[in-house]
Amino acid sequence: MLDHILSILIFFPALAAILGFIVHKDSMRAYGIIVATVEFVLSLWLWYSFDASISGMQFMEQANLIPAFGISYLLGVDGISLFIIIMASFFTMLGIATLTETRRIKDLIITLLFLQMTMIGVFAALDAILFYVFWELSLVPMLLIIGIWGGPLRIYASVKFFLYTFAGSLVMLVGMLFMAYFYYQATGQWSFSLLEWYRLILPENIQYWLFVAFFFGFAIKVPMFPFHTWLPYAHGQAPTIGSVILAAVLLKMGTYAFIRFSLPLFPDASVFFMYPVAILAIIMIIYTAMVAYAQKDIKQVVAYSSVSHMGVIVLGTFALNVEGITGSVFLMIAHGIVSGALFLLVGVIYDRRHTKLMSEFGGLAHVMPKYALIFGIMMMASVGLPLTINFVGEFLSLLGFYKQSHMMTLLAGTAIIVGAIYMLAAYKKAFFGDVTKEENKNLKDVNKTELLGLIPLTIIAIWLGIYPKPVLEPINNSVEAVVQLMHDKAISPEAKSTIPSIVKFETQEAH
Amino acid sequence: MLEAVNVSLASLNVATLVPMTIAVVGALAIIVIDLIKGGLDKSLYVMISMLFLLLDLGAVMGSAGVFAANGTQLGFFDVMLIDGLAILAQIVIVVASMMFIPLALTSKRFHEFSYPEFFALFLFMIAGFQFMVASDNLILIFVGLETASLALYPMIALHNRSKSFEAAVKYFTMGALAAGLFAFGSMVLYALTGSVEIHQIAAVLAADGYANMGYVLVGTVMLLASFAFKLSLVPFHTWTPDVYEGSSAALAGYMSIVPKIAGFVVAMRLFEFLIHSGVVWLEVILYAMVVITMTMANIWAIVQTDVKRMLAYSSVSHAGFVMSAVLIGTTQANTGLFLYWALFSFANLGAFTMLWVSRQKVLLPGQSSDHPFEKFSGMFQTSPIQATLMALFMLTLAGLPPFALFWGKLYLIGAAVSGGFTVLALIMALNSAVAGYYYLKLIVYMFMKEPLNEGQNYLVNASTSLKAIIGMAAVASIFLFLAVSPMIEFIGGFVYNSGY
Amino acid sequence: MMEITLQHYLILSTVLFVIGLIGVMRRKNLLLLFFATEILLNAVNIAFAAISSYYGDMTGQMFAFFIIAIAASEVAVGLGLLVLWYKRTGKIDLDTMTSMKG
Amino acid sequence: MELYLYTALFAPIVGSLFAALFGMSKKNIIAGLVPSALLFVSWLASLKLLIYILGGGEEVHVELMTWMATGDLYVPYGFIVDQVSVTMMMVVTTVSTVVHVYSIGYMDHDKGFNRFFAWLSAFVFSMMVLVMSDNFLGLFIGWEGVGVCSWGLIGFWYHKETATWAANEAFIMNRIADLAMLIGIFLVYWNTGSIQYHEAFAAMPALDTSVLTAMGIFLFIGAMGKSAQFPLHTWLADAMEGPTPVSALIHAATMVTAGVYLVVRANPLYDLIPDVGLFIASLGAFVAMFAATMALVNRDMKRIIAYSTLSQLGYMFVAAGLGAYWVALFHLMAHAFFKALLFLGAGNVMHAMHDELDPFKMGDLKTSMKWTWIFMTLASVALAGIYPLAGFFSKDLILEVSFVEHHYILYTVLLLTAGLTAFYSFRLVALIFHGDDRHTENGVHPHEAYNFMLYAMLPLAILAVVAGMIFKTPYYEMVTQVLPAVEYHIHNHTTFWIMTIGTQLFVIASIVYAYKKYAKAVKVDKKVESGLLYQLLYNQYFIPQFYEEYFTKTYRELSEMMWKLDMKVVDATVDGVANVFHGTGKATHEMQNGNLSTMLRWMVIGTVVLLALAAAFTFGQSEGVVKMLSGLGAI
Repeated sequence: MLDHILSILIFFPALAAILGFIVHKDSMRAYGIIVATVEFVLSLWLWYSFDASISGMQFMEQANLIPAFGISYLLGVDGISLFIIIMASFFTMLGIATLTETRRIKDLIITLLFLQMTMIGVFAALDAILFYVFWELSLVPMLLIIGIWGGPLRIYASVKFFLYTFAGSLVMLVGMLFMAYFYYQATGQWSFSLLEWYRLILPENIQYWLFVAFFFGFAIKVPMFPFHTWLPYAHGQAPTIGSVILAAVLLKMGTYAFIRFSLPLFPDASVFFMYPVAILAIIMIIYTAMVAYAQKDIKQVVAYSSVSHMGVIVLGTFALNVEGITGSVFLMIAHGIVSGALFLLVGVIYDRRHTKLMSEFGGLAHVMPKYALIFGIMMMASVGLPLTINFVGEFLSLLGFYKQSHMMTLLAGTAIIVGAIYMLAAYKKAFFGDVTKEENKNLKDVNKTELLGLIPLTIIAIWLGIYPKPVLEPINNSVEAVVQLMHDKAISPEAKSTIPSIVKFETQEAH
Repeated sequence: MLEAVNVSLASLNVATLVPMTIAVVGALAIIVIDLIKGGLDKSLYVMISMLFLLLDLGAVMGSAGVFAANGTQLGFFDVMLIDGLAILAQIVIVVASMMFIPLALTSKRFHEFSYPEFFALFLFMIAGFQFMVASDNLILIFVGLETASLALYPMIALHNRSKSFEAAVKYFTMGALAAGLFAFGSMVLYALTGSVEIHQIAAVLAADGYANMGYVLVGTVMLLASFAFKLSLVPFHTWTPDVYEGSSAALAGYMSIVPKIAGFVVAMRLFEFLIHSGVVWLEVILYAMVVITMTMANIWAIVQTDVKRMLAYSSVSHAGFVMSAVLIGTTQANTGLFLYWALFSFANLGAFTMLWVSRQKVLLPGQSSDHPFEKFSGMFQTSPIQATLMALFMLTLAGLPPFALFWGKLYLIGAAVSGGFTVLALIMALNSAVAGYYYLKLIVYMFMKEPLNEGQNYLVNASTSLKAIIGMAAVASIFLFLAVSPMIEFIGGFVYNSGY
Repeated sequence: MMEITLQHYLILSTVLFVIGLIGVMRRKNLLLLFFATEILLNAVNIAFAAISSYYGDMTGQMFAFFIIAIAASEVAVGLGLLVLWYKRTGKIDLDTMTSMKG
Repeated sequence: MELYLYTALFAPIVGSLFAALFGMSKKNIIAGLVPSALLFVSWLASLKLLIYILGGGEEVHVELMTWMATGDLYVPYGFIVDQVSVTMMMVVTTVSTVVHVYSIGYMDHDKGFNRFFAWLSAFVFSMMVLVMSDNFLGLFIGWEGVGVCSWGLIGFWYHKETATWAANEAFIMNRIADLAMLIGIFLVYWNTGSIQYHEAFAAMPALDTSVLTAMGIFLFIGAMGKSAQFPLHTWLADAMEGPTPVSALIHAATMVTAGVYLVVRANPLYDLIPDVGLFIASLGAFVAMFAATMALVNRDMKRIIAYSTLSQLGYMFVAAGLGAYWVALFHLMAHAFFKALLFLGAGNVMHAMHDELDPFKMGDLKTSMKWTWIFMTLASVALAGIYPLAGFFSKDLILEVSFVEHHYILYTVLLLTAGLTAFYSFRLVALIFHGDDRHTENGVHPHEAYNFMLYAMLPLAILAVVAGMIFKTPYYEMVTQVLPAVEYHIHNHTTFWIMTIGTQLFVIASIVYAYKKYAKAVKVDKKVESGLLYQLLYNQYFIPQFYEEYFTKTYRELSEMMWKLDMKVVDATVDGVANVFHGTGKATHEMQNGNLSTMLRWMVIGTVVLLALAAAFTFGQSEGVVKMLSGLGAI
């Protein structure tokens, strides 16, 4: 069974979703929870069976899909994707368990299970086209989640989300086709297998063009400035569950893809574009943090803060050294946990008051102390307090990039300042002060269902902040392999010197 | 006095004619049956047509076997040309027709299907298309084209609504103009080369090194205009939305597939040799036409208010997309053309059939056309399965992976990439995004809006056979990716062995 | 007296064809529009016949015959549609035929 | 010894978590007692370690577990107890134990009692992490931890707008400095390859001076934020919004001295870059003077003490900057005791006066609050540096250091500041405890604090008296094993005595002046108060206003602008692209007007255009076109 665990992880939710059509709608939630829990346990099993000391791919599966065009069903996980997969199944479980939506709940759960399939597929796929299939397919359930269960502007938001990311990924698709074509030219064989592509060393100018093509797809997904404007709408209109999964998992597809595709395929281009990308990342960090500060809707604050943090992730990725990339992968998980939790928290108050405007609140700490506490912990995690999960990632990302540029890191580092500004300001507006609004005087504190979702997240946020090793170590091993691959593949001396060679691997070669 | 010519039956290679003959015989049989005993039920004719189509398909497959073994077959004084393209196109034509004909078995009674002539015309039309693709001779192509077209016009008109008449008249008149242009173009090429066989023309032109480039271009322009009409390339596309709107959804779906594949094959035969011989002008013009057709049709589709018209523009856009294969002209591109069209036919037929099953006899109050978007408002809540299927077809048409059409797109854009058409590849890709908008629009209506009119029945016209067709199309849309590889190999082999 | 060469036939054919085209563009009466399309085809017929004779090749004439046959069928179908349309609306004016657009 | 180390370190967090269990329920005395007891345990453990170290024991160094390890980076949870950290541990645990016990009384009627202790003990834990870590990042954990606890405690009364505002201000200002600190850490890592103290410091002498300078500056900027040095000083005065025990513990004794501790800890680095040291010293002297001047005229009891803290921090930085690390640390310790005492006394006064902070509305409290009066006077004497109290031994030493090091300007500034210090301290004491009764008219009837609170203060009072005298020699001997052992003696005996006695006289004169001016009836001199200088000092040199006007407001407006930009430009562009398609469609779909004539014309026009293009192609030379198309990849 372990040989096919990835396939099982991918298709079990989809199968369950299809069978779910038969389940009665009153029992649907229980069904969803059971399915998602089984899936989560399976993903934990994956972790348990995962050999952290191996840097390469594990649990590989291969089957020919379209051999005539070199497309295969190729799966595998390494330290980079493992935890994102676990996180995807974790959040789906949590999301279904804490669901407060009552309208068309059966459809919602089925949609979520399909979404889960696509999410896990993206992170497990090692064939570019397979990756693309899941990548695109993930748009549909999300479109429906936003479009059906969203707010007043839901149609606009969902269509914008869909078309924007769709357009970007089509450019990426052309890039993939080029990549396959170059592979064809080099070897006389079509192949979309990433592992095959890794062996291809492309001339620099081609790398540049392909890097740009892939960049469009990824940057829109991340979303990087200036392609980020779909995100506030999507978050603003999406139901809680949608925002949670969008922020926690879907955005990670972009940054993950940078590490999976852009860096190892185009090492020279990555070095060449390091500064431009870093500049975009820095703009993302500061600019969106400022925009977040100007927001009146607390969900928008969290949404823009998401963009801002994704900037740090991108920056860490383009540090092109082990510290930075490991940090960025870790931060992906950290950001998933924290922003997921923040969106859940926003959902809690939205369920009670059906508004997300901060001016409607104030003094919530008096009436909802537990809520305020959890929100406070998550806020502190979000601003990167040491011993919370975000700090490890942010620190490593910035540390990594500092090797490349002092000034830019200094600018990017303002993330910790501007992040604190909007978060604290928002917290102050919503939680501190006196309770002024009559409606807020009798608000119920978080209930058991909500705690069920929030407490595990809080525990993870602190646990992995204090002891990140179980996650950091596998990531580190895989990232070292990626960096070494980049170093070996780099053509220009500049790139060779920018991307470090890992000592460990050098000694192995010597023997 | 002409000498008596002795022609041995073997040299005629009658086998090349068998598929078309079967279709013609089928048509005649239907007429004869009607003569003997009128008033028979339409299901009889449907099944007879089906039978003959099956025979037809068998014959095509037979010639496919011959082709695979012996290569291109010529027949009837070299007028018939059974090469890979002809076989592939015939397969698409016949299979698509087989999927169309059961659509006549609606639960509501529609005027046209009660006439046996309809089915006769249908089979004649198929024979016409088959002739069109199975020849290298401009005369036969012209005859085939006109046979098919002249059968098609009455079929549209038989729908018996004023819009249908209008559509038929428009189509007919423009078709007549196109016929004139085709004839003129053939005449110019004939004047230049003294031959009406495409390979002969190519050989003669190549021999004198395209000395009369100006005249070659005049001929090319005329032929191009004529085929642009058939393939609905902008600005020769204006008939498409009107004709689709005027005809029944089923027929519209059919028209978006079969006549075009016939057109593509002829376009490939005619234009690719020109492009490969360095007629830069044609390449430029085709490039522009492809881009304009794809883009503008998409843009116009965005602003449509009727689903069928939207689908009409979308099929124009798809045609533009596929026309790029002719422009690129590599084996991969030509393979992609057939692959794309085969995959497209399932999704498109599925979508049109979905419209067809929801088609009322009379317009609902407040509706100006048969299938306005509002009609589908909130469809998911009243009939979830139909809505899901419709959404599936929309997503397939939008080229969303892993649904069938995506693989065609992938392969064709891949062909553009390997053909060196970088910018074209990008334009093709981005057009998919634009197209995404209007396909989504229907999904938005179905899933995200509240139902407008209570009791809107989306299955008013459904019958087992219609459902079966939809199911087939849906299954094909989802699972056809499994067959893509064999298809590529099969098509690729045929295309390559035909020298394209 | 000037000898009539292939050139002249071709020019005549082209002129006729252009007349046909103009007719197609200008005519608002459906019946006259059909005439114009017939002119198109017959213009081509002249050329085919002339070229055929010039090359001493029968193909052109064959083509011309086929065109004649097709033109005849076209007329049959076209007039049929025309009659139907006339029966329905009582008009054969093109401008009344605009129920579908956009 | 490891057991003691862990006990000292983790006892506070256990107390914090224990109190947090009661965080949302009603006041429970247990929630105060247990953390206090645990802190006492922590104090005992620290004491044990101190005795061990004093007895010549090896430094205790432990690694609990790995925190982060990736690439070449290896960060453990490593803790070290050496001469420097044990000093800090003693200071921290002593003051915090006292403050905890005191708070049981002080927070008696507050409904956030339990929460208070959770925060307070958490703070102590963070502070212990800060001083005990064996690497920069561990220090940073504590650094941020104290920041967040400070945020929670300043904003403890979160219903007050000013409190929450001050909390956020403190946090954000500290964050600005923390960024520099992080950059400093990055520099250390990438240049020395480690962030462990001993490895990093060992590698530093081999490094380029410019790199070291950058390191030193960035780390110091970090220290500036925590220690509220100019220009990041405004938060400290505003932080007085928090409960007074918090001010005593965090904003006087411990957290604000973390910056000094950092410089002391990084002494191997700063020894290599004397220029930066001089800058630190100069800034310190400036802040000493600058803060003292603001304290002169302020009318808020707690703010006056806060400014005095600021001023004393300046002294410490002078010492640290001049390389007299042990002196800086010594003053840090002495200052912690008497300043905490002063704050706690102020807390008693506040309680008695129903949270009145303006000393001009008090007066003559010595009758009703005798012990508080004695304690505060003692603390003020110690602060003023009168022999033989603690301040004399530590503060005057700093004056000597600057003299011996030939920085006479610094010396002069510090001497003047000493006078100012004495003046404002006794201005406060005189206003509160002497003179007319100005509070009864406001309906306030003061009473002394609980006895156990006074007992709690007693150790501090004793320490404020004896710390200098008794501890100096053993401390010196202990701490100079790791810190540079420089004795600062003025070799000329005459000069020494003139200076010492002169300073004492100058200070006493200031005290007398303050008493004369404020111990009797308070006269308000309108002319002075409307003067420019007074206004300048009273408004804190208009710096808070300046910050509000030019930073806070600008940032807010800029943010609003960015939002508009985001919506009106970035997003509008995206929508614009979509609208181009939609608009084109709307504008051109009428080309299909349904009229057959038009359709036919389109066809004919299309053909004619194609013919025209063909003609153009044939006749015109089309090389340009070819070129253009090859660009498109068409050829």
